[in-house]
Amino acid sequence: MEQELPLFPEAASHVAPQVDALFFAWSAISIFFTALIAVLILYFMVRYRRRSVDEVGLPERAPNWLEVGWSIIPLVITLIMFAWGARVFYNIYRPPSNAVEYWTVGKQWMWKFQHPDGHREINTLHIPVGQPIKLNIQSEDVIHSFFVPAFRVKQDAVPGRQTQIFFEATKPGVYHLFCTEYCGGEHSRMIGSVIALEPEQYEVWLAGGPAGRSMAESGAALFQTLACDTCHREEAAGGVVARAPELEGLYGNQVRLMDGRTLLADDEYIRESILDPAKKIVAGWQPVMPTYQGQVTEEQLAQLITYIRSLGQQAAASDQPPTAEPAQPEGQ
Amino acid sequence: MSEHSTSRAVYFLTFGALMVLTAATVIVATFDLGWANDVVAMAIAVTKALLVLWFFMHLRYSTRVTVLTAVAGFFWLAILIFLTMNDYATRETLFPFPGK
Amino acid sequence: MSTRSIEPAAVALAPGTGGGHDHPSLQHHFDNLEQQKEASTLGMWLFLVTEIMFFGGLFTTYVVYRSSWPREFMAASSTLDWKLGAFNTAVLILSSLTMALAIWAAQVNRRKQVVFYLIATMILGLVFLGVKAVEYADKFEHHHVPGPNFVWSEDAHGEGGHAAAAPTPEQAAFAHHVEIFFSLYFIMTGLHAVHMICGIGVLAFLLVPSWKGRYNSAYHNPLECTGLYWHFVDIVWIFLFPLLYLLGAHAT
Amino acid sequence: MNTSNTVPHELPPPDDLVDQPNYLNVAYGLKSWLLTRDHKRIAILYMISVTVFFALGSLFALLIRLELLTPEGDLMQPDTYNRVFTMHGVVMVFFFLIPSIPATLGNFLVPLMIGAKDLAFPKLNLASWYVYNLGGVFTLWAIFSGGVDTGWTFYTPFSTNYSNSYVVATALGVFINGFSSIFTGLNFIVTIHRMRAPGMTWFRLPLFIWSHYATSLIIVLGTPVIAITILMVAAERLFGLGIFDPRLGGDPILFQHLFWFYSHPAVYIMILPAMGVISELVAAFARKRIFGYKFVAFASIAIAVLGFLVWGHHMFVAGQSLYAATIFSVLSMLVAVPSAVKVFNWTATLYEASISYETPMLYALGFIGLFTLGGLTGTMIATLGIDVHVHDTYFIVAHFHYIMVGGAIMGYLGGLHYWWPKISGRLYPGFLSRLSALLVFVGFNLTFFPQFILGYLGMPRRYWSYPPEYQVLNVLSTAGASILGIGYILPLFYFAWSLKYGTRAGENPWGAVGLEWDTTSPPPTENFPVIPVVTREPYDYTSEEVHRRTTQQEVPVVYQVD
Repeated sequence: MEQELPLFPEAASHVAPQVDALFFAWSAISIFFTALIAVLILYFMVRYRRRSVDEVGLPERAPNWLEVGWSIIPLVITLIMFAWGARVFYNIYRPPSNAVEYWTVGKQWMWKFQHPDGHREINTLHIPVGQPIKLNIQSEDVIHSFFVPAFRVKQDAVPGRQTQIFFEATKPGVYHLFCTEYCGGEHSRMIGSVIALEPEQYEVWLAGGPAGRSMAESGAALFQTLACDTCHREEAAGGVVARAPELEGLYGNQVRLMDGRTLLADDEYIRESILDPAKKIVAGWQPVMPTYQGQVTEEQLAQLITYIRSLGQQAAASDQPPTAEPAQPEGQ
Repeated sequence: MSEHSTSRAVYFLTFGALMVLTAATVIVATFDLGWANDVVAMAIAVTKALLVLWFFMHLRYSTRVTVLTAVAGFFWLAILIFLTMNDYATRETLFPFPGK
Repeated sequence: MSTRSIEPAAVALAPGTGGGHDHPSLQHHFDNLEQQKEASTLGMWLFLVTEIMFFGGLFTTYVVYRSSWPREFMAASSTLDWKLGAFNTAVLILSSLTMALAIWAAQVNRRKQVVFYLIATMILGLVFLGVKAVEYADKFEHHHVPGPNFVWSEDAHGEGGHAAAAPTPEQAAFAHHVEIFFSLYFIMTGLHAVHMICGIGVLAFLLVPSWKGRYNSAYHNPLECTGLYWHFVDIVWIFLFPLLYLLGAHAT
Repeated sequence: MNTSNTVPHELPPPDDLVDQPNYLNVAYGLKSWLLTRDHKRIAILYMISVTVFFALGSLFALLIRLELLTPEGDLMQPDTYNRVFTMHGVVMVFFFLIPSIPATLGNFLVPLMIGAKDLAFPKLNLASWYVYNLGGVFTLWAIFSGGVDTGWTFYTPFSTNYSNSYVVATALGVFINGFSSIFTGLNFIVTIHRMRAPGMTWFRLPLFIWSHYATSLIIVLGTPVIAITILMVAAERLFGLGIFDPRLGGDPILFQHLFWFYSHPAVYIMILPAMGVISELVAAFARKRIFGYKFVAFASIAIAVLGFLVWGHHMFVAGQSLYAATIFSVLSMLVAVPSAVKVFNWTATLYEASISYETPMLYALGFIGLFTLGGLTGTMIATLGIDVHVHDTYFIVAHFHYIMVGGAIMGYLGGLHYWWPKISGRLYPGFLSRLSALLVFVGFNLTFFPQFILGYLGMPRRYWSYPPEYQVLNVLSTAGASILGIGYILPLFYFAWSLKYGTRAGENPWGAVGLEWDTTSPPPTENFPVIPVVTREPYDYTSEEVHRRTTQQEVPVVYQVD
């Protein structure tokens, strides 16, 4: 639901209302004191404006209690707010015993998730509402940061260590997931979404996704969730340099490999490129594709192959010249 | 710094003390006292540093501001080390934060 | 000393300061030599505070990593030759003595002795650097220099040796932590050596004016400040020696 | 805005005012400027260098704001954007905000205000300018050969292992620039301790001197730590060492500890001089002694000392232990108190004062308002519960721009407008300067207040593209940035114009109290014909002698109403 101009984020986790309350209290204090200073200044400016060239201000008369007063009061206020903030902080970082463990690994420009039952996802995380979740966070390369604004939680993924965050979704919905620690080239595209589902829907989703869709459609959905499209996509999308060959019109055509051999792009070639991409690299491309071995079930593999085969026929149908020759990527 | 100068004897005495302390720290290091080794080594090193500061570097005759500057330097180093170690020492102990 | 084109017409010294003839080394913006001496001493001490914090960053790194991996640091330190370290410490302390005597000699107006002690300090500094060169050569030979060709095998223990069987993950981690010790060793002692070289350079710079007798009981600021710097470099080594060399002494 | 109610009357500039020997006309030619040891000339050299870097940094800022007009970045590639915001950070933080007030106004005024002929180490002062430019050359070379894309914070392991941009060159530039900061700080401390005029006790020092003393303490104690940290990053990149490399067991969080140990006190290096300027402006244009002088003076020292204990609030979510985060949060609350004391005292000074509305006063009043909001949001961010949500979002960007742009730059411009007659001997046009002050105030708020909202909405920092629902607030912010840009360009013109056509400013155009107003403007090379002996309290507007000076003195036309 794209609001035209949202001014406040949704509160969709157990800790969100507490953080919001703390934030409103502090905002109120800030606005009060800023307004107090502004009003005082404006009043003094008018009341004590200089009336003649040689007028000077009267010497100060106020006793010291005023000075002590506005040292103690700010100190008391800040310490109270500190205590309140610390309590909210510990609510965020101390998971209850019944929390279910999920894992995530931040890798340069994608999040890889794993559910307690081994189910894997990339860039999207499906979670049941009302279930406390302890997310163990790791990083494969640089420092990333797992941030879901709607849950008001954030935790850096530090390479070489495992850090942890705890949250419990309270409202079903699709919420933004951001990486908030600068991590290089496509830091701003290392985003995704956390999808909170009612517990029953979550079970259905876990069971293999919604039934009744054609193999190609399921393949297309899988193509998205596995983030294949982050690399395999047309050149023009957002001007980002393509990192992998286009799949439109691939199926059924000749493909020239790095080692000079050319072969037919058939089911077997696609299956192998998914499970063990490094074996056959298309000429002119870098071997950056991660393996999906163990991430896709046999059935999902079949769905993906039918989807890519459908891409091939569409291209032939709209007699787009099959681009067997991969575009030469500029030096990265 | 007032115009009088330290007599040579004081310098030689300080030199002697420093050599003795160096020998002492080496000898103590050959015994395995566990964590006490570090404490003793640092105690000796600090003593030697104070000797150098007080006699060789003429803090003995320096103005109050100069002495304060020297003390402030080492104190700020202590702030850096203490507060950084405050993080590392409590990574896993006090609050079971997800350490290793 | 800056001779400026326009001498201000009426330079009335602030009342109460020693007027009369100005000492040739008195700079125009100071009232008297005493003020100039205190200013330069305080300035030097402030520079030493920046040096304390500069080395402080390295000592903090050392403390943090040593508290994380005491065993690895002890094993790595045992490959250092603490006898050479002790000898170097003695050399530096002796150079501190000669430096202090150089200033003493200036205060009692014995310019020949000032030059003698300055040269002695420089020679001791060069001896120290020579010993460091020997130690570094040994590290290169044993492949203990951190970087791509760093080799550390648990059993070889100091001989460096050839590539043993593929190290277990624990041994690999152990070797990595040892490599970090050597990174710290090289940066700390390297930085200290660079400060020694600068110190020797400044001492050399002082030789000619000292020979000309410019530094006497009334004016010896440059000597005093160089002395402060030299003693500081000595203090840094006083802390480096036990922290780097004496960790593994009882292990051998 | 009613113009000042002083009676403007045209006065032909007395002839002797024209060719009186002062530090500007004592010698001409490049050599007399490039080899000068006069703290006033070095201040002007710094003013030129600092303005050049400010222009460069502002150019990067404009590029960032243009890029963020659209959710899907259309102006540049993501990699270019990463380099643009990094260079904006590096140039603004290290080459403008840290040196701006101390190196220009501080260099010019510290000797003048304490009655000294020059700083303690004039040659070191000139070396400071050369070292600053050398550091600048390294950074400019890095910028023009491709720039660095690590963010101005150089976080490892990205900066050491994964970035293939000019990290070592920029690091070297910042390392060298650090020494120019150390030289200035060291010079100030020794000068303030050793070279005060007779009678100038510590509590007769103007608050400008107190704040520069506190700033210099931070510079001397903090800068070396970032020097060694950056050296370690450079060593790791050049020699393959592994101090912060997680693959070797190194801890990237240790880099953050060492980096922020300096970089948080660095933000106090940037704001304390501006506070000093504001104390001078409020006292001068309210013609009244600053309320609670001693409290404001010691507040500067308190900020300097406490500023070193709080750096951990930058790392609440970085993987630091909960216990350490709690300790740092409490200490961060303590450091907010001296700033609150200062704001209350400035406001109390206006009570029963005689306030006039020249341009410097507008900047001062703007500063107090914006700094209050900046300081309070800072304390909000130091609260553990809120920081988890807003860390590394635009809320943080808005907070530190309120302090840096709303505070430090307003202070710098206010100070520049206040002492310009003393520096150049000329007055600038009143209406145009007030207009630019207003534009800066309005443009600033329009640029950075929407970012508070964006921040709490969750828009992360350093994003090349963002979800479409954040676009409206970003467009508002960019609009504000263009107004702010105009507000900053105007002074450049009328200051240059005033050098030739501005009416001559007498010794004391504002009728202010202070040693710098007792000498001619522009002052002679040795500052005072006779070393002054101080007998009065600072800002003592009520004494008979001062009354005579502020009234009988022929106040030349303060403003041409053009």
